[in-house]
Amino acid sequence: MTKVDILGVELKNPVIAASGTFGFGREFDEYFPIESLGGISTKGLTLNKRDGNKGIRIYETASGLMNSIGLQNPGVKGFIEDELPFLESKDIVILANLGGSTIEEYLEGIELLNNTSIHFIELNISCPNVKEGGMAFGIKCSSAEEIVREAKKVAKKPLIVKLSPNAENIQEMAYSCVKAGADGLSLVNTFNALAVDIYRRKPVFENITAGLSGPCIKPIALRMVYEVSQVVDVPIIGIGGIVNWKDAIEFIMAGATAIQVGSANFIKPDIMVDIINGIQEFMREEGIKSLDEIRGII
Amino acid sequence: MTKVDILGVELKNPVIAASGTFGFGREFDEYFPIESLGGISTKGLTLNKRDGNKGIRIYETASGLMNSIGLQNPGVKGFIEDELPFLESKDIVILANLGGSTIEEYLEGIELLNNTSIHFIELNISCPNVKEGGMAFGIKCSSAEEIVREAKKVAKKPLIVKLSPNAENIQEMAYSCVKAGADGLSLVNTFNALAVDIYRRKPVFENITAGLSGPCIKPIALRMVYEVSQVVDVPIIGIGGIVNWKDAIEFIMAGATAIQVGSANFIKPDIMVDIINGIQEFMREEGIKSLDEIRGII
Amino acid sequence: MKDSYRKGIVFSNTEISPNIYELVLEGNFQGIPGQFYMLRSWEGTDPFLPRPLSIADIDSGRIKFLYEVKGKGTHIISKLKKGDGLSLLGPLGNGFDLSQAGKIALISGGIGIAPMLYLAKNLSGEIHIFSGFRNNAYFLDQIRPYVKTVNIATENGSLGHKGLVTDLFDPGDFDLVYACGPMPMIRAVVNICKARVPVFVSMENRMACGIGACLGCTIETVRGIERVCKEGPVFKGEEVVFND
Amino acid sequence: MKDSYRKGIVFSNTEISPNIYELVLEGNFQGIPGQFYMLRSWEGTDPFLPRPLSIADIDSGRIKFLYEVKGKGTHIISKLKKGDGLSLLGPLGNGFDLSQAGKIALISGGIGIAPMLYLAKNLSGEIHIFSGFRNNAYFLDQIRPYVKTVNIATENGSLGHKGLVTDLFDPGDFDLVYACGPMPMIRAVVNICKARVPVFVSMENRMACGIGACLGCTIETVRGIERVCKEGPVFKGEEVVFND
Ligand SMILES: Cc1cc2nc3c(=O)[nH]c(=O)nc-3n(C[C@H](O)[C@H](O)[C@H](O)COP(=O)(O)OP(=O)(O)OC[C@H]3O[C@@H](n4cnc5c(N)ncnc54)[C@H](O)[C@@H]3O)c2cc1C
Ligand SMILES: Cc1cc2nc3c(=O)[nH]c(=O)nc-3n(C[C@H](O)[C@H](O)[C@H](O)COP(=O)(O)OP(=O)(O)OC[C@H]3O[C@@H](n4cnc5c(N)ncnc54)[C@H](O)[C@@H]3O)c2cc1C
Ligand SMILES: Cc1cc2nc3c(=O)[nH]c(=O)nc-3n(C[C@H](O)[C@H](O)[C@H](O)COP(=O)(O)O)c2cc1C
Ligand SMILES: Cc1cc2nc3c(=O)[nH]c(=O)nc-3n(C[C@H](O)[C@H](O)[C@H](O)COP(=O)(O)O)c2cc1C
Ligand code: FES
Ligand code: FES
Repeated sequence: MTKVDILGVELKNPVIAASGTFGFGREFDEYFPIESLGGISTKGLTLNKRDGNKGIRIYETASGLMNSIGLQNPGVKGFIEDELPFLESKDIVILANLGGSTIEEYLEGIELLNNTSIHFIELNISCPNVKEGGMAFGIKCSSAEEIVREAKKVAKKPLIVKLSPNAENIQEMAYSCVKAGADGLSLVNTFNALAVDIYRRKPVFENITAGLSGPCIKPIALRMVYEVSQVVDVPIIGIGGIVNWKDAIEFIMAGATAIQVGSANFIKPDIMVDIINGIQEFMREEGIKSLDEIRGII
Repeated sequence: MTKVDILGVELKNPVIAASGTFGFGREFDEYFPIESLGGISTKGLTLNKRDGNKGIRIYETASGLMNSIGLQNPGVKGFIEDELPFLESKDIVILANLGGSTIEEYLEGIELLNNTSIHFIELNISCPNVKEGGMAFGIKCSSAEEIVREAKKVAKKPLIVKLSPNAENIQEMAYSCVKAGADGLSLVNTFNALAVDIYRRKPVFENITAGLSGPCIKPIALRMVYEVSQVVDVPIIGIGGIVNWKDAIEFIMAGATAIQVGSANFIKPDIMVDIINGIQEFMREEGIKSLDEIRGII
Repeated sequence: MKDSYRKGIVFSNTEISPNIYELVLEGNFQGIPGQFYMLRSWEGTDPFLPRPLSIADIDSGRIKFLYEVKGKGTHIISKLKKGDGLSLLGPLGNGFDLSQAGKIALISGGIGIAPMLYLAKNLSGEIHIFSGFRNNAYFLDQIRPYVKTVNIATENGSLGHKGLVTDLFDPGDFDLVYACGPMPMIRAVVNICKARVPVFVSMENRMACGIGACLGCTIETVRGIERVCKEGPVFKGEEVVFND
Repeated sequence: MKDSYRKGIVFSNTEISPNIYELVLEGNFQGIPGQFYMLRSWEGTDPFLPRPLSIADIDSGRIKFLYEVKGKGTHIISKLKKGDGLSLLGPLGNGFDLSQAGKIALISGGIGIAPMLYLAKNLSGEIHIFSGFRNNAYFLDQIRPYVKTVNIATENGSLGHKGLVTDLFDPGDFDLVYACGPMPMIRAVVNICKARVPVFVSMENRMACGIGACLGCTIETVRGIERVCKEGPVFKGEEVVFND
């Protein structure tokens, strides 16, 4: 009943673990069988291993969270060797979230991932926590278009482009990415944000700004998903502040095919199970046979 | 000690009531002497009286609030006749917040306000809740520039332009407005946002989207104030999610000369008094003689 | 100067019917029937806004509220225990006109019964109450001493008349009607009474400030746009413009 | 499968020293000294994240935490009353190595004393505790039965040695050292013990998930970046890389 199809890949349900909030699934598999999820987006990968940022990495805000992890990850090869086998041992749809600082780095990463069992590449052009690139690609349409066009040329996996809410114009950005070859879109990544340590008289984070996520951003993220759904026809994965099944249904009614849950995983490791159950219950009560009936209905 | 100077006007302290959250001060003056404030920004005025929007006007979100009041107001003339005398009877700095749908409407409003005792015109080019204009001016630099340039030509009061966080690029927007003649800037207005009524399968608001405010937006608003302070030299009034004195100090350290408190007035009518006292206490503890010492210090 | 939020201490907080709670606070609180308070009993900013509740009764040193658990705010309030503190702003709004006499009907739907005890206690005249509920009736035992008749309707017929409370009363029998309840009921009552008997209705709307500043709680009246929290919550029935 | 958040019921929540509380919960909780739980006792999403607290003691059907009120989260927890419920995830992290024996020093700074009772109870060997406080000492009465000597330092000299706890102990006297407290103290202890006696330290960092997924709580170690919540919170002193 909750099944959804994204570009020919069937997900058991529309609930996907968001990149960077779920590791590679191992830790959570101790709390619930991660096979019950619709899918998992891996921690953001880069071609080479990264240690991530120094200083404070996590800071709480009103109904939200700022993070400056800085793409700490084992690198694409490390992922393929050490983490992918675990995920392959599970019946679960895998989105490999891929970041980078240069186009070449992205393309090399894609080539490596092409030959694996992952289902989608989620192209992260929106990470605000890496100085040398990442989000820069996600602000202006022209640079996004370029990287997506190149990525599409080499990708043998369906290409989902993850948009930044910091994009100058989210509709134009979505349109540009699709024009350049994106098979699907996911949005939003974190909002660029600031916190000040008033006693040290300095920004809390070494990079000055960091990425804001959590329920605080939901109303804005939902608006963006709705706006994007008005201008593109590719599948959209809605992300941003989802903490319960009602939030998930809002995103689907605003036009999302599936949704990702990020920060909420930190307040309850099995919260996505609750969300899946809630969606099911809602569908039963409302007599909805397939989520297609309510997608984009508003 | 807490005194600040904005364009030659002295404010007792940097705490100003934000437009639309404080009426014209009457209701709050029953709870505390509004003369203790640094200033008050009036409910958004338009040339002619407006009844505002129909349907639901207020909707709560996680650590925030969406509103679609739609600039209900007595019109500039109504304000001058019925509300201004009350404010004039108080020793308080007045910002007349002015919205509009067409340039002509703005200009006529300014002409009427020129001959009054108000201290500043706060040009609202950022109200997301009026279909026929308002925010449209605040998204693209070119249209903002045009209206500010025209406004500056007729204004005999210092002109503070209130920026929208929905602007495509907040730094370019700020720069454009100052280039066009803005004497000061205030930011941010509300974020365009969406909420869905999943049982009615419709947006909660008749206008589909509405404006998000409150602590949820603070980290983003603070980042924008900081970014703007990097590119302009005019005084900046920081707005967005301030609920306590620490928030206020963060904005000042990020570069704001003064701050406005909006939605927080709804959780405690005299919350601005607490904020003023907190700022004073902090200055005493830290040995700060004037806020100039810490403005933009980060 | 009016008081800003001040503290009340929970004396009791009892579930008197499924999902319906009676909250009694200690403290010296004022107010007339139909007025309301804004309540807040949580730290942090989620929920963000305080919650409006009508005065259900005031006695020396005690105030009572009657509330239904609907969402986050009332859920949190329902967890309060004796001795816990919470913050209150009020009394707010205009309240019912208590100067009227004669034969008076009080009409309530569901939790709209909340202000009726305090109202009945403070009216002179002959009072009859007509209360509709989904299935369980509540609070009527406390009201009974102050009224001549108690008339109940339930949607499922489990108690009293099966059907709507508006089926039960004939406006011709009364000099005055006071009503509080869900909007469809209010509208029906106003329609039935139209041109036959004066009716006062307590209106509801989402509120942010509760003191007249945000313009969030407005309704349309024959005089124009008015604020439920300031010009209301009690309006003359014929003054309210019901849009659908 | 491990348990996700489960419920604990407050048995007592007592301020044992200014701003220092002892929270006892009923329920069957597991864990070894040095491990911690994530706690959440509020509705809504502000505060957003649960708060990590070390196990202060576990007894049949009871778990104890000792905490200092720092900000929003601990403030809310401090208001809990007997009978209130809260949610807990744990036990988390690695805990102290209990297999060691000999002459052992436990060193704590401020609220870093929290895990020391449970640790002292579960160690064999001859145990001496060295505890530094700003001005008021606490929790030591409970620890006294399990240790040979109690050594106190306070910053203002109001109790015991006036100065730092590190002034008090000579690493040459011990076979093993366990330390928990603020970062400057941890660093000082590690420096003093370097190459003389093995030291285990309990590290602290801001946490989001508590289970190793978010990479928010990492520190630098000689092996590379490691997670305080997963590879820690207890690390060998010589393995931690102290920056600046
Ligand atoms: C002047 C006034 C007096 C009131 N007196 C009482 C009373 O005595 N007893 C009582 O039980 N209730 C009373 N109410 C209603 C009460 O304020 C709401 O039920 C409560 O605020 C809901 O809060 P919540 O957090 O539990 O629900 P939320 O999570 O905020 O919402 C739950 C549901 O209620 C709806 N809702 C929320 N607020 C309102 C509102 N103000 N009006 C209509 N629908 C709303 C939402 O759409 C949602 O469907 C009164 C309201 C007003 C304006
Ligand atoms: C593994 C572990 C075990 C702990 N055990 C205990 C314990 O047994 N007893 C105890 O009292 N405390 C313990 N702490 C610290 C405790 O978790 C924090 O004091 C608490 O989370 C602060 O929450 P708050 O909401 O009260 O403060 P906040 O409002 O979140 O912050 C108040 C102040 O504390 C700082 N702060 C917040 N969180 C941390 C953190 N994790 N590390 C360092 N500084 C922080 C903030 O910068 C701020 O200045 C432990 C921490 C960890 C990581
Ligand atoms: C701690 C943390 C780490 C994150 N790391 C990544 C990442 O590596 N790649 C990425 O595309 N998004 C990353 N994100 C963004 C999330 O995937 C998600 O887009 C964002 O948090 C908004 O969703 P939420 O509000 O549900 O958390 C991270 C978010 C958090 C909180
Ligand atoms: C109910 C409401 C009405 C508002 N009306 C106006 C308005 O008329 N003109 C304007 O410039 N801003 C208006 N605002 C925006 C506020 O002035 C402020 O910019 C915004 O709410 C962010 O600040 P806050 O987070 O402190 O509320 C309104 C905000 C709210 C919540
Ligand atoms: S609630 Fe703000 S005007 Fe009524
Ligand atoms: S708190 Fe998330 S990895 Fe340690």
